[in-house]
Amino acid sequence: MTQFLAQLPVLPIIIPLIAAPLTMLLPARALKGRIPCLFATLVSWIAFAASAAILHSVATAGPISYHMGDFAPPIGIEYRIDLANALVLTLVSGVAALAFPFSYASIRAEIDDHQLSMFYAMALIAMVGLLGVVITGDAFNVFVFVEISSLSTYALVALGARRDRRALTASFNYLVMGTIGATFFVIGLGLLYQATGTLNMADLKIQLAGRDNPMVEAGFAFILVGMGLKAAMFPMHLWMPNAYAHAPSAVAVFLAATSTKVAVYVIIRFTYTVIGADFDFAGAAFEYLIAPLAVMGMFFASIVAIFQDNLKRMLAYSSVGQIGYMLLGISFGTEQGLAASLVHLFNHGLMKGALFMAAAAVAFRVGSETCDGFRGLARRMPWTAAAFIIAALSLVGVPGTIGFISKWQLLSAAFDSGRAWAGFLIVASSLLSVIYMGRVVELMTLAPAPDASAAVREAPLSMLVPMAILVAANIYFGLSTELTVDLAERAATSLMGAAR
Amino acid sequence: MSIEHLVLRVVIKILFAPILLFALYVQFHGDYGAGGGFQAGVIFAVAFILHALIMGLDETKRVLPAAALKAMMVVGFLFYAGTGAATMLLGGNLLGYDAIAPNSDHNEGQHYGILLVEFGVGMAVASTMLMIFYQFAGREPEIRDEDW
Amino acid sequence: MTPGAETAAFWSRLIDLSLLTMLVLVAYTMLRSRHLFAIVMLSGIYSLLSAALFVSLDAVDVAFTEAAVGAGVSTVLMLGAMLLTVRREKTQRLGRASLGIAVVALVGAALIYATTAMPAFGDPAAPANSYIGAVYMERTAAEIGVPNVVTAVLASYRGFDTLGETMVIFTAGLGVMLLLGPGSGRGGRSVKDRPGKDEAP
Amino acid sequence: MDLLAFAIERYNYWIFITLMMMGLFIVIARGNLIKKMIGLNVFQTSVFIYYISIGKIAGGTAPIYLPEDLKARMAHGGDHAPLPGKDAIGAGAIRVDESLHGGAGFAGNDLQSLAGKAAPPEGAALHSAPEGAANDILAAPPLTIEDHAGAAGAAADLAKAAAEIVYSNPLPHVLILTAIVVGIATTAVGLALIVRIREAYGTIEEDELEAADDIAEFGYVPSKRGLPEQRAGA
Repeated sequence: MTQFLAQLPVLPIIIPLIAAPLTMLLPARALKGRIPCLFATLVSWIAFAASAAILHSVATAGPISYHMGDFAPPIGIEYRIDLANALVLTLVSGVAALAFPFSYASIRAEIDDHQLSMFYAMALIAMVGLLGVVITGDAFNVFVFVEISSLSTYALVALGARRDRRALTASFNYLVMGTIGATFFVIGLGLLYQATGTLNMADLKIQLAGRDNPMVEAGFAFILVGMGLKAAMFPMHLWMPNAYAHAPSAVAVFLAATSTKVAVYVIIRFTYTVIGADFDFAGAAFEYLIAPLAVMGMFFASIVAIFQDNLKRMLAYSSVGQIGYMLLGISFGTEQGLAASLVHLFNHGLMKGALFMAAAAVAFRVGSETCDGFRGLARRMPWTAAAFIIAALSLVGVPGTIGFISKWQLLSAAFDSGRAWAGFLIVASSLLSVIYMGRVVELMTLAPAPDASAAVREAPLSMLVPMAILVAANIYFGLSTELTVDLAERAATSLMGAAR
Repeated sequence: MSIEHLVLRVVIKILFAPILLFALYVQFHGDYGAGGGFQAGVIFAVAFILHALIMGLDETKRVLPAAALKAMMVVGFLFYAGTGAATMLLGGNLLGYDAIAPNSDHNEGQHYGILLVEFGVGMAVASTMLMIFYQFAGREPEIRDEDW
Repeated sequence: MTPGAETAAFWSRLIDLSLLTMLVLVAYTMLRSRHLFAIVMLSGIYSLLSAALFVSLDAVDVAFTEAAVGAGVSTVLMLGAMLLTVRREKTQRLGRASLGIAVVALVGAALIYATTAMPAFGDPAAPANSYIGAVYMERTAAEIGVPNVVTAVLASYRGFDTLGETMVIFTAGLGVMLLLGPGSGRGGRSVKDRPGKDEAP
Repeated sequence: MDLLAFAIERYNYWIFITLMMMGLFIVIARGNLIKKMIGLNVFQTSVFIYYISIGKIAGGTAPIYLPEDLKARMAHGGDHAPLPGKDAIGAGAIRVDESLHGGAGFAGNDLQSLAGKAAPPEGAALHSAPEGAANDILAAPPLTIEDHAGAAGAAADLAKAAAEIVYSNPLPHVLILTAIVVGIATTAVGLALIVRIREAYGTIEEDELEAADDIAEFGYVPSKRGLPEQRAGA
């Protein structure tokens, strides 16, 4: 048992990593394709249990270091888990644990039966890639797992081609932008490696101390741009709306809730654990470059979202805006701002997951992804409509939901750091989200249902239950902030402490 | 059958075995010189790709069916990951090969570990590369004349 | 440095320089040409040239891999894809070139700025060469016991990266199977968001 | 001629930057999807050249031990205690004390002395001492191979053997082997996508693809984004 616990940090990675290839060999068409789905669900639950155990262990007893191959860092690869990792780890595996059972109904409708086991193998790989990025303490290992998650994501997005060929071009654009981003990241790592001779993040920090030179500055810039591309940071977001809109619905649920958040996490990790606060250029980059771009993203993307007809694309544009909130919070350069960003990162994953799940359920039953499909939904699919409305309220930031918590955190961080302007901008752009969300909610509740309404049934239980759990999380964490806010504050303190 | 094809067929028949032998050499000589599992896997795949280019894909698929390749991809990867898991079960950390032979003076654990892992890489790479080639070659072209 | 070593160093720099020059020429030709077959062949040559450069830079394992992958597998795949698609590139709309020039100028400037602080080429005291890399060189004999240090680092010290790398190649195989294999269907369905003028609703 | 020396030391950095930029330009400015993939390849390959350049040591040889050198090193390495930085088997998860500076908890800093050479002037300038707790670790008497190798004479032999042969840095090579694999994996998936795009749209030119998607979305091609033929006709 002690042996088992000692190996805990690596379990959420190695178990899905071994399970994913095995999934490929499972029979795809027996039992209506249930076997690969059930297997993948089970694996994701194990990964979630391990992640939750790690979070508990880190929260109660402090950060963990795990040495791959029994070589101590910086010689070997290290898993270094503190609260920030553990929180994102739990988010990713938690969303996956809900997305896998959720996917069963819609994926069977959207892809060919022959492909089911390959699909679930690929989805597990995507999950493992994201988890691996979050958990590692080695800079180059980040790149390897970023590529695992990216490659699997390209293929998963392209599977939407059975419904709409635009999934192919969306996937290809994503591939080109993603590869450029990853290569920028590698260039940045190369510059940092050349300046220090090491790849371990904590060791990079030690080696870089007091060594401000053009190599380090350029290296940080390349890492920021590379991960900014992956995070769909404002001017580099063009790949994302189409990729999410045309991907199979269940894939969009998982990606929207996790993928960009992980990239934001990597930005936080490199900013604080690797570069640290003792470099003026890092602070200046956030103050004069990232913050303005974040604000522009908040407004531009929200305005574009208002005019979208495709619901998934509207939600994707909304995500671009929400990424802006997170980056804005980081750019404050205060513990409070960082904590607010981490809280919003976690909360936004939960609300976007719920919204995309509702959209997927509507696409599954009504067969439409445009706003028209939502007409009169409150009468046709009441549970789904209720889930969507609660998640939408959360996105807008109504008290009692997680959206309120994270916006409140961001606002107080803005005012406390003397950036009243940022506070007003956050409120103003929230009003924009009222417009685009309100439009859909109005269609759902007030508009009459189209004639064919008799044929539409409520979504199946396999969809409703995961959706309900996510919505419940939206409310639970909105009322009880112990887990998210307290942990995020402690995570921010330790990140900032390590940076100083 | 035209005479050029005959020449090519004879050449590939003569070359096929030496290429595979070379792949094996690269596979197991990686500790000593340049090369290793990845390079060996690629060479192994190239031998079969040449075979397919000259003898036709169907012929190659008779020798090495796609279903077998699929299994090889999985087994190759699991060789690697399984070695890592085995070291965990033997009391080491993930991929801590010393746990394979804990009392060895001459790093036997490391030797076995590297051998197993490189074999896994070779198998996974060879089968994956070949599988990718099968998929491209098996797709029927629908090319229009004006595109030439 | 002895005179002999100095001459050797001079020749090695000369070989590097000529290989790099050829690489630039090949890349420029690829940029200009519209004949896809020629470009694919040139990209094979590009890989071979960089493999030669890697040998000159003492990276024999990398050279071997680059030659096998870049000039071999990659070229075969490119040709395969070309056979399934088109042979010539068409002219594209204007304006994209200016975006390209702007991005490239910005990125290039950032990199050139970074080079001002870089240690000299081949400097054994550079941080990169005197820290972890040197540690691997120092310890492999005792700790791993294989002559090829690259193999030792690849499979043991950083074995987990290589596990990830194997997963990457596996993912690519699986991805291609999903895209082109059984059940993938041909192309994809074209769906209209709104009925267009040019076709029936 | 300091400037000339400066330039000569960096020429290959500048050349591969040129290569990198050419690759990136092809990706951004060219509309044919296959050409984009080739541009990506050129871009990535140039980054490989950069990494390998980092690891080059003047007068060095490939990082494969020469037989006699290996014999000399193995003779002293057979029965030693674990080297610093080598864990006992199965150390498992280890708690990190955060009161120590960031990553100062591990033995990393012992390693600088292990690299087997006194810091030369340029190196010293770059390795300006870190502040705070890390500094104390650097100041502590470093662990060296001698502590573990047993006999002092053996260590001298080892140092001598190491001094005679200069090997290049193996770490960038390993990183680039991984990156090459990632590159071919991306190429394979990208090309598979291109094949599917061609089947679905009948073209792999970005302009025509965008036009087709615009028609699907808006029912017409926005005038600003017209195809070359259409612009020529207008």
